[in-house]
Amino acid sequence: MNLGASLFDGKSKGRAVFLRRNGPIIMVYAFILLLVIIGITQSERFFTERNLTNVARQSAFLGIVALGQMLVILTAGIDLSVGSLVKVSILVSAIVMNGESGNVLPAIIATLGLGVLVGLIHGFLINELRIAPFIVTLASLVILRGVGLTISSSPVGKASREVMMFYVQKIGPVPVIAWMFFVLIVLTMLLLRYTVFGKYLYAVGGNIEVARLSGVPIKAVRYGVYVLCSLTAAVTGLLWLSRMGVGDPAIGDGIELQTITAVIIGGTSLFGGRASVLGTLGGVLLLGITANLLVMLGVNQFIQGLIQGLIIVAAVALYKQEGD
Amino acid sequence: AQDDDGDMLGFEFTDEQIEASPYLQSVLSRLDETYDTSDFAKDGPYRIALAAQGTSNAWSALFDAHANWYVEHLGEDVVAELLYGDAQASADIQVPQVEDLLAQEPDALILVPMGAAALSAPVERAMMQGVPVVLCASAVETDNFVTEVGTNLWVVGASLAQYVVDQLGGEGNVAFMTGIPGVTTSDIMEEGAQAVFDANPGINILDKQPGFWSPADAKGIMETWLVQYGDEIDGIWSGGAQMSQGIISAYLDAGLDIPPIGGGEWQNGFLRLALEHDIKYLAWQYPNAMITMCIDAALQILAGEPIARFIDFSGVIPNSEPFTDVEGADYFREEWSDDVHGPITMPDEKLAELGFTTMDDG
Amino acid sequence: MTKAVSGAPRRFGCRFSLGMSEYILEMRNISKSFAGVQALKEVSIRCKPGLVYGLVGENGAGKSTLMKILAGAYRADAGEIIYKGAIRDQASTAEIIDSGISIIYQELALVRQMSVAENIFLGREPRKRLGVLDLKLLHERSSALLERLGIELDLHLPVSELTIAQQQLVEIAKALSQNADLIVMDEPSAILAGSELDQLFRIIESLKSQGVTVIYISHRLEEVFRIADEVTVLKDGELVATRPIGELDRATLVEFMVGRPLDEVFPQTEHEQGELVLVAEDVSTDTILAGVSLELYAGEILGIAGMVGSGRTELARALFGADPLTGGSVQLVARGKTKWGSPAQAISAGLALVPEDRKAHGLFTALSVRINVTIPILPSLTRLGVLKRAAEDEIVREAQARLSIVMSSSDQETQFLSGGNQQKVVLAKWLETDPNVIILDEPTRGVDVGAKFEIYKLMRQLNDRGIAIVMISSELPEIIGMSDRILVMNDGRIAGELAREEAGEARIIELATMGGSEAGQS
Amino acid sequence: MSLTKTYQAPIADKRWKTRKFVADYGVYIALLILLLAGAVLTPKLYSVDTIAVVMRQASQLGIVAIGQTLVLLVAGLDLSVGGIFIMTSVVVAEVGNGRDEMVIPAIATALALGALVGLGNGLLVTKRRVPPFVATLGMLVLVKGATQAYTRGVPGGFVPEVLGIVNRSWSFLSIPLVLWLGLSAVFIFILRGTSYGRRVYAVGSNMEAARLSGIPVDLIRISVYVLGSLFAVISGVVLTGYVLYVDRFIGSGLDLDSIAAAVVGGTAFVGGRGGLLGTIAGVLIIQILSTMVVLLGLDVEVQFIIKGLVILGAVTLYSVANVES
Ligand SMILES: Nc1ncnc2c1ncn2[C@@H]1O[C@H](COP(=O)(O)OP(=O)(O)OP(=O)(O)O)[C@@H](O)[C@H]1O
Ligand SMILES: Nc1ncnc2c1ncn2[C@@H]1O[C@H](COP(=O)(O)OP(=O)(O)OP(=O)(O)O)[C@@H](O)[C@H]1O
Ligand SMILES: [Mg+2]
Ligand SMILES: [Mg+2]
Repeated sequence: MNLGASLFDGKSKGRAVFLRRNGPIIMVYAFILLLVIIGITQSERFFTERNLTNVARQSAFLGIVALGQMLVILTAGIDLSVGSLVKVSILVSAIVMNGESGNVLPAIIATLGLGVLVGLIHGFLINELRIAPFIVTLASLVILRGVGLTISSSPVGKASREVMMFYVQKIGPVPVIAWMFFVLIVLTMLLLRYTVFGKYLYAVGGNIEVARLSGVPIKAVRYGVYVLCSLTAAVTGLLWLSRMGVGDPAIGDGIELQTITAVIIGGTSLFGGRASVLGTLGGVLLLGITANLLVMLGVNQFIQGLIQGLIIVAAVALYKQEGD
Repeated sequence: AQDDDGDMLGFEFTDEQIEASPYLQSVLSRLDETYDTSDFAKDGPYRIALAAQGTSNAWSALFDAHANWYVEHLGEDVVAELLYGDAQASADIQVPQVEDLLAQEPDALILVPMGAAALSAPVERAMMQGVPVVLCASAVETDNFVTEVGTNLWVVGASLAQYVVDQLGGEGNVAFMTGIPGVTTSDIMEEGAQAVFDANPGINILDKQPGFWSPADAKGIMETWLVQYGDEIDGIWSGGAQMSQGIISAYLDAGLDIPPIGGGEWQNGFLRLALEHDIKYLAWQYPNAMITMCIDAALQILAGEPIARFIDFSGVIPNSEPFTDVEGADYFREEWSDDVHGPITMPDEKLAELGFTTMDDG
Repeated sequence: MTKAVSGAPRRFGCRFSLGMSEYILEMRNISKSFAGVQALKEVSIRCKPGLVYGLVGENGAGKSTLMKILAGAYRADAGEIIYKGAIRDQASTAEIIDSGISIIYQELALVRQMSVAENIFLGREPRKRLGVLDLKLLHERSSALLERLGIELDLHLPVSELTIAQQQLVEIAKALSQNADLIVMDEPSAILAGSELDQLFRIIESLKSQGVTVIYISHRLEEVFRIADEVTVLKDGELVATRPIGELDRATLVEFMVGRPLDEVFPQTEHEQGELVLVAEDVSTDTILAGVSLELYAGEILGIAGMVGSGRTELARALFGADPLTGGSVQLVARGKTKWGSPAQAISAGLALVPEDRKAHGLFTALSVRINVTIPILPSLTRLGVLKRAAEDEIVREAQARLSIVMSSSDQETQFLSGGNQQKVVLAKWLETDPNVIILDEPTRGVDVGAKFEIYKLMRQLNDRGIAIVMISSELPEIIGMSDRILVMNDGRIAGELAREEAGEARIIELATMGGSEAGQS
Repeated sequence: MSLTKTYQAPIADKRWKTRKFVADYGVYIALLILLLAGAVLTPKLYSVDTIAVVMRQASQLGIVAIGQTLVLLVAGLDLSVGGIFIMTSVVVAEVGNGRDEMVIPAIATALALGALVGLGNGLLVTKRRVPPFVATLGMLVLVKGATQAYTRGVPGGFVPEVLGIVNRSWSFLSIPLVLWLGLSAVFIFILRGTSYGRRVYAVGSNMEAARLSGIPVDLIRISVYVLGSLFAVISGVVLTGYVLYVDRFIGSGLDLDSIAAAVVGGTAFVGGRGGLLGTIAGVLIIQILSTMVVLLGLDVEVQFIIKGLVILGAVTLYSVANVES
């Protein structure tokens, strides 16, 4: 007799699985659609090219870090330090660049190098000292904030002319920064779907012990993913420099919470092993469009916080999450 | 008693001090500059964007209330629409918000910058887009804006320090509590104060810590200072009224005599405490009513009239000069709730409507 | 070593060219202790290529630990491992897999969120340049492998969607995919039944004929006699004996394991059929159960047999209120309490469920034995919510004695107990609730012979007290030996009921495996 | 056949004993080291006045950390406490409005609202299965937003003077300290000696097993979130009395500090492990550190860095002690 004779038919389950896994994403995009409809009907300036490109560019600032955050969360980790790292990256890049075109490359290298370093330190503490990612990056959040203040408590450095222009450059009607975000989205999808590293992220997040016993190089995977996440923060620091022209330590606090919110709204599980790039994009857009609409519609300032809170709670609560 | 402290801009700078402070240079140079606004001239009614600090505390709530009241007061044929951005006191939120506001193509932008550097580029982009920018209450790094309405914060910090020095007769120990490190307003006041203390060798700064403009943080630090230095502290410099409240509270708990405080504001709660406990202080002012001047400035620009590049509210808004405990009682208003910052230029009913007076519930 | 993933299905006979030793593996004087417990004390074993080695011993004897040391999952405190003629230094699990050792762990080792194919080749994915996956090759290889093993599964399905038994099959496929020279199987049969088991043995035979060494751990001694060439017995972390299978009979082997002779007869009690206690009518759930009806009488054991995935566990959970019913009802006749919708209500109505997956559903692994045992009866141990410590101590002591739980103290965390002892803790916990209906889902899974017969006796003692027992088991001898009546499940339905007298392995398997249309009519 | 059998005697293993010792008492060792360092660097730390101040300030963190520990024990997390502080301070001022006799109603109102927030957290986490991190983060934004919408940015009223009592010390004793230690003692007992405590640990350790054992899992989790919020309200009341003023930024930072204190004290993120004795030490470490920074006149940025390093250091102790498992 065949071993499989008594097994249920796997195919029919496929559709249920699809719905279960993609429910949050469908929900988020439905939500976004609703907001867009509200925007179009209630404000004549919402659906203009100008505002849409504006929203697209703004989304990149949250979105790029959210992609890094999503990868870390996929491995059942978390990175609370991204906000502070964005802050330090802005300062470092501004100081190194110091307004000179010739310093752009050194500044980029220094900033990305900083990202790599911070990621490696996270990896080290998590891998070698076996400290929970939450704690490692919580400590790192506090320490990097201190480092930022030590570097400078007031605005320093300066972006070069080209870097400042980069912010407003467009390819077609779309800002370069939005293109960058788009390219990173595609790359992340490819990474998750078609590379061994991507699969290892799932394995480590799904069951780290099993991954270890199966010979997955879990340390390397975790070093890698924390470096990637810190790199997205460093890149965002550079983008902020281009946005502001100077290094201002006032920027960066709270980004970690926003990215985590966006990632979770998008259906990625905080328990690890499950992630969705499109979902994360949806989460980012939902937060971005909400903020944009609050300004566009001139919503009474006193209830803005309430509305934001309601939207976040509704977004995470409407779809019953799969518990572990 | 300190009549010479009354007029802040009468503060004497040394050349070195000016040289050391880009802020001072910028303010002093802009004082006698005017901006040719003819490019911005257009017919009303106007759509004006206001990127405000937002509903983060009573000061900014009253700021917004003044703005709304004043726009209403001017009428729809002057300002057709006031586009509003609530930055929740955060530069991170404000930068994209300014972008959102500019996407609506307003006729002018009034900005209460939440970070001098962070908002510089957005300000430049607004100007590039042809939207004139009025900075309200604080400055940005770039010079590319039309005008700033505010006061010389360096001088504010310096005057408060000078008050402490004078009270101590030039000799004694000072505890130095700054606001939030990295926030421009706080940093510049600190810079001015430090310059004065540096110029007085008899002054010994015991310790300098940030109180984060929070009564709780200020009180926590003051408590520790008190157990460490006790009555060695001869004078206190404080960067804000909320912190002064925390400081006073720590003294009251410890049962020690309160030394003179350079630092307070026309904030009703602070005045109440100070009056009750007979505290010597110098208060500076940062009236939220200055938004009316900012709106006036925007209208002046849109009318194409030349405008001064630095507009000091001190003396323009009634009762907005610094004052000391000697006049304190004249400023205190029994019916206001604790967190009202004076002076108020809108009608009393408005204030009551917003729940800022406590007359009805006794 | 070449990378394990080479295109060829197996690499045969390329090994002993070194000619250094006739043993492919020698583990010498291995010692290991955990959290203050000495799990292994100077244990030595040797294995030749192409033979099957049985490794047996009571729960907690150290079998799994020894194998985990071999697989690199644990590091030994002392001793050395000589593999293929060379002393093996500390190596990573990946290196050990590459060197030709693969292991099927006692606890399933799969990533639930990943697909069947991804799990099989986890850590050894076929890849193109730059770390890009070769998805085509991955699926080709996995489907070839599953086909060869006669397993029919959707390769793209996440493992979480499979039953435990199906997962075990994936686990076996994964171990075989590594083309190992030495395969360790730690209780692979615990959740396999009937023909699946035969299939497993066929696989082992073929491995053996290909010169692969197999180390086989099981508590089912008949399996050991069936396939092992040599048997090693561990007891309390020490080696008791290593004997060729020919020199052993069951009684001697059991004596080695338990340390004394053991009478292995299923305990029986004679009794009349008691009163009707529980009636289930047309019970259906949204997974697999479709109209199951049964009656349960006081003092009897109702055995439930069936193939993997036939819905036995689902039935147990449905009876216990752990899963919502989509149709039908479960009623308890005796206590007047007729319906319940949650385990809490079921428990207060007098039901108990000893679940199949003890790690996920039975134990609080991070908590002490004490807390585990007393958790369902806290209200009776408290006055105004405050615990009566002495009463609790007494209960834990009694439970330990009654089930011979091996532990260092009642405050030991249950994660540090061996599998069998963990099972006893779960049993102890449910016995404390003094139920009148106990549902036992695979109660002796992973339990050693000695303890197994203790559990059987216990079941009969419970019967004598009038307690009705539902026993789900994949071990046919156990089902036949213990049940008063047997229900055979097939595809979420009852395929037939057999009285003890008419039950035989062949009849049960027939009912369990016949096509869906015939099911439910016999 | 006899059912009894000789039990395997635990064989003492020195290495393991040291590890267990470190895991169990690490945080107290760390505290001791800090106190010794304090004796050398900042002897002022040992004056009765300083102790009184440190203890009063520690209580603000300590009380909310009790709730945070409970929530962590059921594998949860509560980020909403920051919002609750603000809400509490507003409610105390609005309801109390400077009238001492209204203090009790004011606190009662705050407690009721706090319980509601906790209920919201609990329902999101249990009924909608939202991960606690996000559920409580959402509630944080919501509570802040609601407070703002209610006050229209302007909290009215005054904090009743009588609340200033929290600032009084009798030698080193004060009301917040007594509250903190008293509540800690009560909850240490509840966790160890009552069925509720057992259930909290059981739920944190394995939710499905707990459900199958008849524990009302959702109820326990919801109750823990409610308790967490109630403790945040009590901390909020103490803080409000501390500043005697409605402050929008009241207690900022205490939310993360409360998590840090619990974790430094040995309560695990995965739930089911740890307890309040460790949290007390964790709170003291954090508070003494920040006091020492001021006593030493160090810059605030140094304080950030030191705090981060101490968290890492303490947690490393546990992880090193637990390498094997
Ligand atoms: N990770 C661990 N931490 C602490 N103790 C452990 C650990 N793993 C095993 N032990 C202890 O080591 C001893 C041997 O356990 P092991 O799992 O090897 O037994 P086993 O022979 O496989 O038993 P079973 O037949 O029940 O699976 C037991 O006493 C167990 O409590
Ligand atoms: N059509 C189906 N839809 C969803 N799940 C199914 C379906 N068919 C089977 N299953 C899964 O199969 C399992 C039912 O088999 P169950 O595990 O109860 O069988 P069993 O007879 O107890 O076998 P064993 O305990 O040996 O695994 C359930 O866990 C369920 O998840
Ligand atoms: Mg085992
Ligand atoms: Mg089953």
